[in-house]
Amino acid sequence: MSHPIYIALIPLIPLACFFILGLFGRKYFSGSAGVIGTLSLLASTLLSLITAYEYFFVSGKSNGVFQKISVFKYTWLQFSPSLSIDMGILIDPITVMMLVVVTFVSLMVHLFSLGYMKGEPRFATYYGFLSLFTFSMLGLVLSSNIFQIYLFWELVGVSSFLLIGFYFEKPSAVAASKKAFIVTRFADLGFLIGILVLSFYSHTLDFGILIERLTNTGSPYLIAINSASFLGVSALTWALLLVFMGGAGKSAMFPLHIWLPDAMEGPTPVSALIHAATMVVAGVFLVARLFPVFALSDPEALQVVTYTGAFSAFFAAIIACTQTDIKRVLAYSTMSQIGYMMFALGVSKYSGEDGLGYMGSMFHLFTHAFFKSLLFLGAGSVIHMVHSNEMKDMGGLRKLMPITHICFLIACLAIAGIPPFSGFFSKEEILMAAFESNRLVYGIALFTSGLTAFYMFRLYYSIFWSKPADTHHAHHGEGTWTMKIPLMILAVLALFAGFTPIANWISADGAPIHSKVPITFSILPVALALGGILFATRLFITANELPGRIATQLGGIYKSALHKFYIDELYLFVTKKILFNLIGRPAAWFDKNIVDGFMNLLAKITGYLSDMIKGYQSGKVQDYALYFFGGVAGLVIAFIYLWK
Amino acid sequence: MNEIPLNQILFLSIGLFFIGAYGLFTRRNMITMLMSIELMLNSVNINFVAFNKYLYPDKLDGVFFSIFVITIAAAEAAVAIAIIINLYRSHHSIDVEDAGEMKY
Amino acid sequence: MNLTLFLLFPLFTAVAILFAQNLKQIRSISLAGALLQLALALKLLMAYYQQRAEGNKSQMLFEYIQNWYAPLNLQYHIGVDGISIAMILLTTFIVVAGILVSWHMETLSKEFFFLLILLSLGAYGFFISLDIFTMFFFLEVAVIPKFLLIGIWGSGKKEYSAMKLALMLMGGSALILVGIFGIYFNSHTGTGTHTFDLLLLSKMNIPIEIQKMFFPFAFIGFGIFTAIFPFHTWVPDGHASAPTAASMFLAGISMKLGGYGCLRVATFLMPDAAHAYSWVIILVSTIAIIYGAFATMMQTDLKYINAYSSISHCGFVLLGIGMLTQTSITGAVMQMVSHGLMTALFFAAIGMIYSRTHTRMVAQLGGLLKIMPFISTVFVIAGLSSLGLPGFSGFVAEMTVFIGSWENPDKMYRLATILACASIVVTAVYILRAAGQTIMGPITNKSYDQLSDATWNEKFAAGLLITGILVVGLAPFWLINLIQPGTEFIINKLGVALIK
Amino acid sequence: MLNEYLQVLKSEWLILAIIFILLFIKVGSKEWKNESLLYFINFLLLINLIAGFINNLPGSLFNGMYLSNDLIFLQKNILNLGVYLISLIAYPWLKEHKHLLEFYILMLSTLLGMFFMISSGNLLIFYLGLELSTIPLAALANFDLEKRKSSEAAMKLIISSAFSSAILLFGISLLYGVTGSLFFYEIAPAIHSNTLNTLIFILILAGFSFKISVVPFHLWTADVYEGAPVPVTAYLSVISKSAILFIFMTVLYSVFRNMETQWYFMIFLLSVFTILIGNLFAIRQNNLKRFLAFSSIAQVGFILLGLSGSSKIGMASVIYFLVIYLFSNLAAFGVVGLVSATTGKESIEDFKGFYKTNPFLSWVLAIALFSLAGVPPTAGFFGKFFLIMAGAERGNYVWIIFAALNMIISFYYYLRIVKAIFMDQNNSPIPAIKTPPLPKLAMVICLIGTISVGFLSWVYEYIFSFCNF
Repeated sequence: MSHPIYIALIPLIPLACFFILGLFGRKYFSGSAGVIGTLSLLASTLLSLITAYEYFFVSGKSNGVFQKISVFKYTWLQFSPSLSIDMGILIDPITVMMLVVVTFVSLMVHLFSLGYMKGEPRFATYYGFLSLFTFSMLGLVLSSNIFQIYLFWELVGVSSFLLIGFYFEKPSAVAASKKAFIVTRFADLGFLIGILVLSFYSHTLDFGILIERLTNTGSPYLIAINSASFLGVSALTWALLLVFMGGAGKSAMFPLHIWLPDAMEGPTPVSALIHAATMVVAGVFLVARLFPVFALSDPEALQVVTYTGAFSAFFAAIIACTQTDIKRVLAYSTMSQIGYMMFALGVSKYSGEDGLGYMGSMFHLFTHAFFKSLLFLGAGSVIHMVHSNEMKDMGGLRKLMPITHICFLIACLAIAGIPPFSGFFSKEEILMAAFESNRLVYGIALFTSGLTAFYMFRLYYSIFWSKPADTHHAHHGEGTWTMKIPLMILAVLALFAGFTPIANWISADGAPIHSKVPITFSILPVALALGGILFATRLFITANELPGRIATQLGGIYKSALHKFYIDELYLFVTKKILFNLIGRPAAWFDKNIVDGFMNLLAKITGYLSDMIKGYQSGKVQDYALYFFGGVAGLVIAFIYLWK
Repeated sequence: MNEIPLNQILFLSIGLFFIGAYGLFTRRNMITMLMSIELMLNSVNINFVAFNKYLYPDKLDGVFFSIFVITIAAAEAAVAIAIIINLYRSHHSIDVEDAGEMKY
Repeated sequence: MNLTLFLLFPLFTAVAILFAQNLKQIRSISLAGALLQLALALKLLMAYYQQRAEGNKSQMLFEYIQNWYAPLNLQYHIGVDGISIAMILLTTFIVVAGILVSWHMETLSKEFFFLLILLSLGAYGFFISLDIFTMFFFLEVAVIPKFLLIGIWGSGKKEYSAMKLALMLMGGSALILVGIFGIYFNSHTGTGTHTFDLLLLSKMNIPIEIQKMFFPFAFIGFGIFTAIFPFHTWVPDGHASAPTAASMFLAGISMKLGGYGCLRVATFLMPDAAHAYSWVIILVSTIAIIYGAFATMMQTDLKYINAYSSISHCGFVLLGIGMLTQTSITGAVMQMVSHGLMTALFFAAIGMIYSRTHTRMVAQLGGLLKIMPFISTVFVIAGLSSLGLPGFSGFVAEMTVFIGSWENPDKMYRLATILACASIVVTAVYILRAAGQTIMGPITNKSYDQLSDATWNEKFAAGLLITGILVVGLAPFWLINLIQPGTEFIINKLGVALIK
Repeated sequence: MLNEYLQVLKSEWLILAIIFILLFIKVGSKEWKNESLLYFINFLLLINLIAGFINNLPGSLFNGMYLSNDLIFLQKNILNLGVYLISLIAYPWLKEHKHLLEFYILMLSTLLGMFFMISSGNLLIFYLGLELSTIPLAALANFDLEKRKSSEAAMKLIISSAFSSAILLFGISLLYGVTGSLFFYEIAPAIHSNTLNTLIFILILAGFSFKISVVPFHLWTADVYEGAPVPVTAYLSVISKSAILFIFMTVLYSVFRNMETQWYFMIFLLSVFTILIGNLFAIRQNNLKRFLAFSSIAQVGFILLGLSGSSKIGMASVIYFLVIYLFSNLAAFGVVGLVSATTGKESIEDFKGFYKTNPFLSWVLAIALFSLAGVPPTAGFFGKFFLIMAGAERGNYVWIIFAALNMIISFYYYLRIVKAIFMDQNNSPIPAIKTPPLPKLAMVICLIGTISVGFLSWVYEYIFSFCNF
């Protein structure tokens, strides 16, 4: 079936845009860069919508199941007869969904940035980087080859590095960008080795073949990779865990999450794009992409995914309750939501109705993209007005920025999982899946959803209520229409995205799922969410000393949560003390003094020798004659007495 | 009449040779050193003549050789003494110890 | 396609330089020569593809044999395969860039450019020659120019560095000398004479104990040129003291001579020994990779950073060779090309920065991106490509090495591969550290504000190298198709050895 | 018959003729200016050099006491070339010298002696030639009559050479005793490896080693080289060394061929010491002439390595190396001589910053040194490579490795001078020197030789074709 080439255009348009803006932007398009970027992205958004329509309604399905369709394939780097990186495009439900999400959110962000970044000296560069990021993200979701995905994976990492470090004069921004890149790079190391293992045993890098070879029981490859084991764990498990490590790094799963909060140093729209909707879910996407292998051949690895996700969700939620920087709160909530998606995948099975978790995860990914980016953009316009990230500088803003206020509220309700907002539906699916397969995880998830509601509304109140607005913000105004329109669009989506029939489209095996969540099941989580909201209302709707008192009563727990459980400090210790002081410094010293010293020593020794023997050249002719004679004598001794 | 056996003559020449060498190593005076070298050369001459006389009486190579050696020794001595004289001009001494500026 | 042109062009250029009057003429002559050379190399590439397309399966193309020293059976025997063509292309690129970078070399300009050309002449000769004697000859030709370039035009403790470099490289060639004599006197042509001819030698098989005896000499000897641990200490001082162009030539070209020699002479002619000693090679190169990377983290001088990172990167070359699989060896060659380009670019950028700010200390620089955006971008690109970012040459080369190394089933080798992979994280650390402090961050020194950005020649040079990096990084298939036929013969010889 | 005497002895006649012409000029009443005289003499030497190449008649005279073949003619031509070059570079020194004629007479008589020595087929002739080539050298060494060092050098040379020749003679006398003949072709078959013959060989070897300054018989070298006038030093280090080596090869290969195992190991031992000691001393020298002395000692070690090959290739390689060595060494001595004649400076410190003032001379010296160090593209590389190759043929890799490693040390001290010339700063460098035409000619010839001989493989093949083994 011929999916026309326009799919290839979806990533290529931003790429072209990047090159144009990157090379000539500074000179020629310093003003018009934003418009160019936005329009080009609009184009690819439309294209991806067309693709989605094509796939879901026209050509995607054959005999009731959505097919994996590889649109085209081009051999880019032939390692060996069997292994090669092919640049290809693979279309399946999740790809299509991701296409829509990425292009759409990115478009919103482009639009928003028109106002937000106005007057920035490196405006063109900014849009160039945005396009670069969009390109690599799209490339990532379209990849048909595990090495291709790794390639774009790295590109995504570097463009996020560039965007976080966009304000390069700010040392904190530079540090944050470095941190983000290095931590994810470390995770990618795992991914790379995982790829090496997989490719070695399955003799291919192509997703289709790889999955096919590693899933159907009795295939020689599967047997080989299962029989090979290291430290008592089968090679397959190792490979999948290592790949998951890469995913965990990008998706900020515990303990590789530390870069995400710092990444908030970047411009807020960037956070909305990268660290809410798109890049951070790459990990989820990766696991989903390899889901058949996980589900069919290696449940153990899937267990690890489950618990990592669940713990991260809970852990992040706790921390989120204590943070005072609004963007950090959002960051931790992101981490927590992604945790949801992860364990949803974890608890899912492959085929039929048991694939509920998979579907739920994807569904949540879909909805989360909208409300979370909405939250970030909202926060963006707040910061744009207040020029601060701290809660204490805010409060009572609902009068000053009504539109933002409403949108933000909608988003909060959505994330809290209050019907009929979009978050509700996806969360229900996930909880259902968890309930069916793993009660412990279900419990954690339930509690976490309560917490979520609580800290989101803590955030909401302390921005828009608590204390009367200090008036000197008033003259700022709420920002240009280019900033408001995206908010509104996203708000609408956050409201209604929940009604999209994802279940008919996305599932692990491609066949639609018909499970309905019973109303009775929804009561408990919704009740918890409401409870959280009420508690938050009690505490934060007006400024009072109650929160402080509770904090002091919680004492240690509160304190350690405030300090993010000292994970950063731990990392700092490892890098500074161990890598630098215990390995780097000795290595440098060793090189300077031992290795190089040895070379110099040789030279010195030669010098000493020549000084030692200089006496023989005494300048007395009689000595010379004597040595001459000695030479003769020596030869005589050597060759007459010692000979043979 | 009974004549001196060859090996005794060789003893003599070798003795002479080493005496000359010893003189060369030990005497400070350059002229004396030259004389010691003459001793060594003479021991060589004795060798030649003796070998010629005892081993190869029908040929005269050895004798001729010794004559040439004597001649050349003379020439050598002449040049050497000239040099020593010139050295004396600059050093005001013919003690070999004094002519040891260049070393190491 | 007459390969001797690759010797004649530089020769004529050098002679012409001697007769030139002033800097203008000198540099334009050398640039013209270098560009001709570049064109010639591209033509060679085309001709090569054409030959292969016509189904020419022979190992070496455009061969030419001329008896030189008949009594000793030494020949002037030249010819190229994909590997040498890749190296020649690399050389031409760097030569052009190097000449452009040293466009305003006022002091003793005539000698400077003359020596540069002489150095490149040595490299070309080395890459095209198929007779070990001529190979050795050209290898040594390159030594003196290095010494003089560093010692006369260098900076810092230049005399010390120059002497150290010259002596250590001389030590390398001393070992090589022993190695190749070992090969020569154990080669038996039918007629009772010995031969230095690579192709003939590759047909014979030297007894294994002889191989075991002389392989170390040849390999370590060539290895010293490509900074094999622990004989790498000439690299940091040498590169740091050298003038920009010389650093580019050193790291870009002359370190590649070693790798090429290790592959072409040591491994290709003594396969059994290569198998026997591969674990040593792996060990040493892994140490070099890791330890070089960590040593780099501690450096404070930009040139030292790049020099140490070169040690780490050349470790990949040796690793690839030591793994003895076709993919890994191909990767090693790609890594040579890529490292040559990117390290040259890096040195060029450092040189540009140094010529303006007059310091190379990371601590004293900062915020250059605001002052000199172009140079900073070049710097960042060089950095990113050296930490193996996709789209740049480093990525494809390193990945090929990794994939190839993993094909070697030995557990310990796997471990080495994993460690080598780990180094890319450390690489990221030190590259970002350097970039973060020099390029980004607040401007440390107010006097930098009125510094100028790159001039046209610098832009051109950087542009050329970046093009090279991108062409390799974005379209690696042509390079790998170029190299693979060459490595195939080597791997076949190794395979035969394995079976025996 | 007479014609044969004329032709076979051609080279000797020519030298003799020149000597006589000079004598006549000496005794003649006409006063010559030094310059014109020098031009005239050099012209004569040039003729002599050219004449050396035309109608050479191999043959043997005095029933085998004197024999000559193509190889020997070639060797004589090499020596002629060397003498010609030396007399060219001696120009600045002799310009003011009042005993110029004596210089040439003495030098040419030593050359005559060498010719006889080279083509001797009999120990007597050999001995005569040897002495004739030694004794006048001592006088030459003393040629700066007023200099203390000069006369000291002469004294050391004459005494130690007398001693060495005494030892040599003792050996010869014993040899005569053993074999009963002085003719090489009779001695050779009569020698078998037994204790006495070993002793004889050791004594004779010592005599030769002294002349080519092999450790431990080398100690006179440095002092004499330092004290003697530069051209004489050059003569010592190039001409007399080559001559002795030529005859040494014949003696080793033909006379003592039955004792090959012994002499191989002796030469192995001596060469190892020679290379090492020469290098170690060369590192620490400050006077250029003294430095060149020690470096030449190290070179001899390499020559011995090539010599040990004892094959056609070994022979050819040694001669080839000597040709190259002649060019490079004379180039170096040319510069040193010019500088010391005009400024009297001879130490390495003085040469700091030399390049700033005298680029041409610096390049000549540098290239000469590179060639001595054996670095391509200079010819020295080929010379050394073939020497080691010839030695390696025997498969004694310990020796090869040792030599190769010592090349690093030698590389160091040659580069040290290059460094001084090109890199070191000096606020009072040697002023710019105007090179007179004759030395310039010599340097250009040497330069061309140093660079081109390596690439012109026919030179090697030409030599090779004469090597009859």
